[in-house]
Amino acid sequence: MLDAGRHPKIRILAYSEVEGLKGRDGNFEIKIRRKARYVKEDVCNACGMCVTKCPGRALDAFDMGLRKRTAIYLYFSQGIPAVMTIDPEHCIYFTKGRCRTCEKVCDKGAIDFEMKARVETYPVNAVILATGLDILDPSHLTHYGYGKLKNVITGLQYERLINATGPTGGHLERPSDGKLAKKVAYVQCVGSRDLNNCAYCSSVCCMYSIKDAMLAREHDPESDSYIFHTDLRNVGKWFQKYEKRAREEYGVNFIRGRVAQIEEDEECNPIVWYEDTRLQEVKALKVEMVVLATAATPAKGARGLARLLGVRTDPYGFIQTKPDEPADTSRPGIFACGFCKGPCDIPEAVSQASAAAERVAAFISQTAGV
Amino acid sequence: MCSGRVDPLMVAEAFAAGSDGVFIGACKRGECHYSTGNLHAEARVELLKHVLEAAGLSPERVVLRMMSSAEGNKFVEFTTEFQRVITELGPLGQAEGMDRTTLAIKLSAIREALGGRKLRWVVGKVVEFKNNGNLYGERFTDHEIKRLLQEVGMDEVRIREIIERLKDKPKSVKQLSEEINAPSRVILRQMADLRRMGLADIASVDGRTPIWQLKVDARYE
Amino acid sequence: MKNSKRSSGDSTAPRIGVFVCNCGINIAGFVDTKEVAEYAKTLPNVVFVRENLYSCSEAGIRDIKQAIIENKLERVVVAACTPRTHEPTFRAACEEAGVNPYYFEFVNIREHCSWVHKDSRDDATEKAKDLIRMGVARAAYLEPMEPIIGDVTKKALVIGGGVSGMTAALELGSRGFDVVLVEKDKALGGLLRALDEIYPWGNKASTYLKQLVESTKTNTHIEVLTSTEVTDVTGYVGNYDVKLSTLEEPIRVGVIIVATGAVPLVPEGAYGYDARSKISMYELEVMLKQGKSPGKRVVMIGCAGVRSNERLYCSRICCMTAIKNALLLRKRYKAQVTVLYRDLMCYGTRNEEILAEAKKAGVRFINFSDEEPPLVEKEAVKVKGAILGREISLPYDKVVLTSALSPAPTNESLSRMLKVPLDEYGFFLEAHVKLRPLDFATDGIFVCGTSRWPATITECLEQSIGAASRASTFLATGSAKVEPIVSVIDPEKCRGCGLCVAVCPYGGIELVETDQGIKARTIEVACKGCGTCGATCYRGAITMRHYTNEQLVAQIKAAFAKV
Amino acid sequence: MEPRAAVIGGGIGGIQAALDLAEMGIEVLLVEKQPSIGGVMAQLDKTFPTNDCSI
Repeated sequence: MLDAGRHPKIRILAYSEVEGLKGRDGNFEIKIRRKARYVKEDVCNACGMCVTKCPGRALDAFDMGLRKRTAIYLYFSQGIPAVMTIDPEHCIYFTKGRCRTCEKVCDKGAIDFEMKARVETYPVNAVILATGLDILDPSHLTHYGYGKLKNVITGLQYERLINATGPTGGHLERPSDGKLAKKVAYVQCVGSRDLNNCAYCSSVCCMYSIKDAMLAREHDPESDSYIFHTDLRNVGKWFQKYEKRAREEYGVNFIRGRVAQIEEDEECNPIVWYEDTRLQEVKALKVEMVVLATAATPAKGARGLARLLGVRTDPYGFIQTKPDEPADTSRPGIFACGFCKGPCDIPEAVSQASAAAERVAAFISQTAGV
Repeated sequence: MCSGRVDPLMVAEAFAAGSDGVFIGACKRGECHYSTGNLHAEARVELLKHVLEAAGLSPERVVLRMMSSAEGNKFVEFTTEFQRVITELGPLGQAEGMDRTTLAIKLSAIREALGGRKLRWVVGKVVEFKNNGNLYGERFTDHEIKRLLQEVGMDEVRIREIIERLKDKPKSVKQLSEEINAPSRVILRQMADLRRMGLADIASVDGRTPIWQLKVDARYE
Repeated sequence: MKNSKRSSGDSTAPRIGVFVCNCGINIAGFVDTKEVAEYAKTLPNVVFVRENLYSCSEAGIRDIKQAIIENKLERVVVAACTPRTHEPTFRAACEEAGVNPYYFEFVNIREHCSWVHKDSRDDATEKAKDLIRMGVARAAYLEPMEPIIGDVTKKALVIGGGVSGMTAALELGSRGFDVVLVEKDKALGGLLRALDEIYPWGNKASTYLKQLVESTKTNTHIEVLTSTEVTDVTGYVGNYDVKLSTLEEPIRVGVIIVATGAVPLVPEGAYGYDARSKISMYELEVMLKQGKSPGKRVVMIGCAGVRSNERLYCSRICCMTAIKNALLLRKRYKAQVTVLYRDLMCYGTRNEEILAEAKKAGVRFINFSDEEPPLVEKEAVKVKGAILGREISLPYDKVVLTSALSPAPTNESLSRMLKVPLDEYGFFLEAHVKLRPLDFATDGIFVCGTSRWPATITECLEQSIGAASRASTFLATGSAKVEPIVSVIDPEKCRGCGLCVAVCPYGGIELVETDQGIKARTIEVACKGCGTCGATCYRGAITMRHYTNEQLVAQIKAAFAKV
Repeated sequence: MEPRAAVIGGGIGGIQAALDLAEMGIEVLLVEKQPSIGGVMAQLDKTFPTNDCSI
């Protein structure tokens, strides 16, 4: 990430969205909407003075809504560019017409309330789509109780909880009462491999749930982890070894069976009802927190973007590529890599990214002079 | 800088400069940003521990802890623990019941030993021995490596200390054995080694006790 | 360790400037920066000290540059945050003010002081002083350096003529780079030559292969050498000299791509494998290609010889191969197919769809647990259905053992020649399993396809096109630029013992014949500056640039020398 | 004009693609809709199968 921020050939246009693409044969013009940050990117150095004084509050999207942030905020501490952004929907000045505290405390004069979004166009020879993923909001899968039972969270929320820079400083404090969760269930295939939601396999949940369970044990060796799964699809390099380590060194419990229903007791402890398919019995397990391995989907807006760029998507909304030309989309000059073209893990995404870059270079060398 | 860059001599230098303990942080096994540097560091710390012990200093004064850059909590835990151990031990030398002159001699012996050819060869080869085996393809277990480092470490420190102590004047085996606090048969064996290497000879005989001296141009690599 | 160079009072003593950053309140809120700055003035060689509100801001940088010029500073110490983010900025500032960028020393008083000692301003302040004293001590011994640039021969070697190797070669060839493609067999094609239909493309492997071989052979930039093996490799990124079994003279290439593939495991000893009525999936594939039917009743058993203690990996593609062939047997021969599995590895979108298709077509799937594997008897396979909870007997004409891809036996010798590692199973081990899947730690050598790990053909294509990209980053510019933080070996002191060569993880040191005998020499473009060699040499012959003994010892001594 | 490509999405995939292109001498516009690049990977604590940090 840092390398990209530093490279003289890379220009980062953050807080920006693509609005259109014209042209063909390697002569494109891309239209990019630069949203207004209300903070001058070249002046702000993210000292954080404004944050200490800002009265506005909003749920922090980076921390998956697990804590509140101020209306002027740093998206995340190591982000690039490392500059503040004002969220106009929660800024007191934008909503109520008075405040501008940040402007007063910023001794560098980085705040600019007059800033307007602007649309810029750039000539480009090729485009790579790498819009990544979002996770399915599991609220409508009511049997899991997400949104209703406080101690049922998603995998990505868990990542923030257990992260030292996250809202709890890396402690597994459960949302209902802040108590450290010692007994945690990890439920697989929430919305994935489910004909009514995402019929496909999200490919990464088995492994990240194992990782999550191991991290919980690392934080607290007294804790218990239960992974409810069907097929454990640990197909990548060293994944089987990892699973074995989880079983043998970390004592993670693996239970083969789909979870039917999650309820809670009066202390907000989730009770997981499941069918143990090995024993053909319906059972219940009381835990202190449940982590749902929710399906990963194409990023919000990816389908719209694909339409805008004129590239085909598959029925799930992933960018379509041919099996024998895996980096090429349906439109010449536009390439794709990573999760936007189908579920994949990090090394696959990285390999695909290099492949897309290669195809761009080949495309440019072939269309040069056209 | 990789933990593989940490020369055992630098650790010795730190002790000489007044440090009571040295903590080395390294990448986890298999995650070294420079491939295998951390394994070399690990072997060197193992050796350092034996060398400290051979000199009568607590081996707990040097540790290597492995962690990833994401494990700030571990770093805190490790360093706090180390600080506690060192505080409990007390100042270098003093805690081990040594006066300043003895400590200085011991530290010089350690420095010479760590910079010498033998220990550097052995510790340089340890990682290879562990992974690929020696010239004959025999792999060494952790236990065997530990024994090896212990033996050569102990030997080298003694030899270096004998040399240090013979520098000011010739001495008998008995004298050396008392000063170094090691059995006289061990010292005798090492004197024989020193003579074989052409580093020392008998200066005179006091009654029936030979008095040993260093050869003028002797240089032990 | 010698430790004498320039000290204060000396007429040649360097003029050091110290800048203490407040970082707004980030540092100044927890460290008494004024006191720290005052203290810095008392340190040896320090001729100038300034506090900055934000050193990294444009104003801060301007201020530093001006101070360097006005005070004729020769060394610059900035006490601020982490070098990871701002070291390049400050180095650039030094350079613009006429000071070599390696005369810059960064001291981190944010992470190391204000952040970790939030609760004690005094301690944080004292530690900041200690760290600055150490930084200043080291700065006096810093040396100027220039970046090292090596030439790259604009030619690639691709080892392995299977689908991955051909694709990588074609990709590079199509961009105008010369490629030598070597294949140890008589013909190109690798494993694909034995396959019937390619999953999930639905077309014949032979058709696809024919096209691919044709394009490879007709590409004017690609030289194909079949029945050829690599016998020796020397050199480093940009200039590898490679001996091939069919050429007299070694060839010189700039980069190397390893695409040697994998081999199908013969499931010897698993489930009564006999290559007749109990065959491997690979053997079924060959039968299907020849148009032979395995019979009406086929039982496939998953994970034969893998995912066991002996071979603790999942070969990724076998479940899907089984499902593809099960469907094919249903369609082509109306066979009754039962797939016995532990876990069905139908990851992603298409795989899950094909699994559904197979179920719809009447392929039977029965889960078994690894504690109770199926029993292959003379007439039937007996299995306890783990989900059904009862034992089933499945009469068969053929039992097909779904077995893994295993590493090619030639990997070991190749890994030695290229000085790149294998993992514990014998697959090639990339530089970083997640972030650098196609690179080796050694610059200029790349890996793709099943020599790295089992993969589908599409995945192999992604990797080989990707590896071509990685390789072309060197070929496109024709040069390899490296930081000058490399080791330097003094031939006077070196005795050519070779210990440094043995410990270097990058093949970055070579032994050369000189007038004074055999000596070690650093290959600068291959050196990554880890310093392991320097800490190993018993002759003190190796200097690790920018982290020299003098610099580090000065820093260590300063740590314990309170002024 | 120097060859130029746009990479849409500043997660791990976009960043790697941008770096490869830049190393080949192709100018890159890296477009990210969030206030800074990093993507989902930046949100992860550690990543399998080596459990090292993700940034």
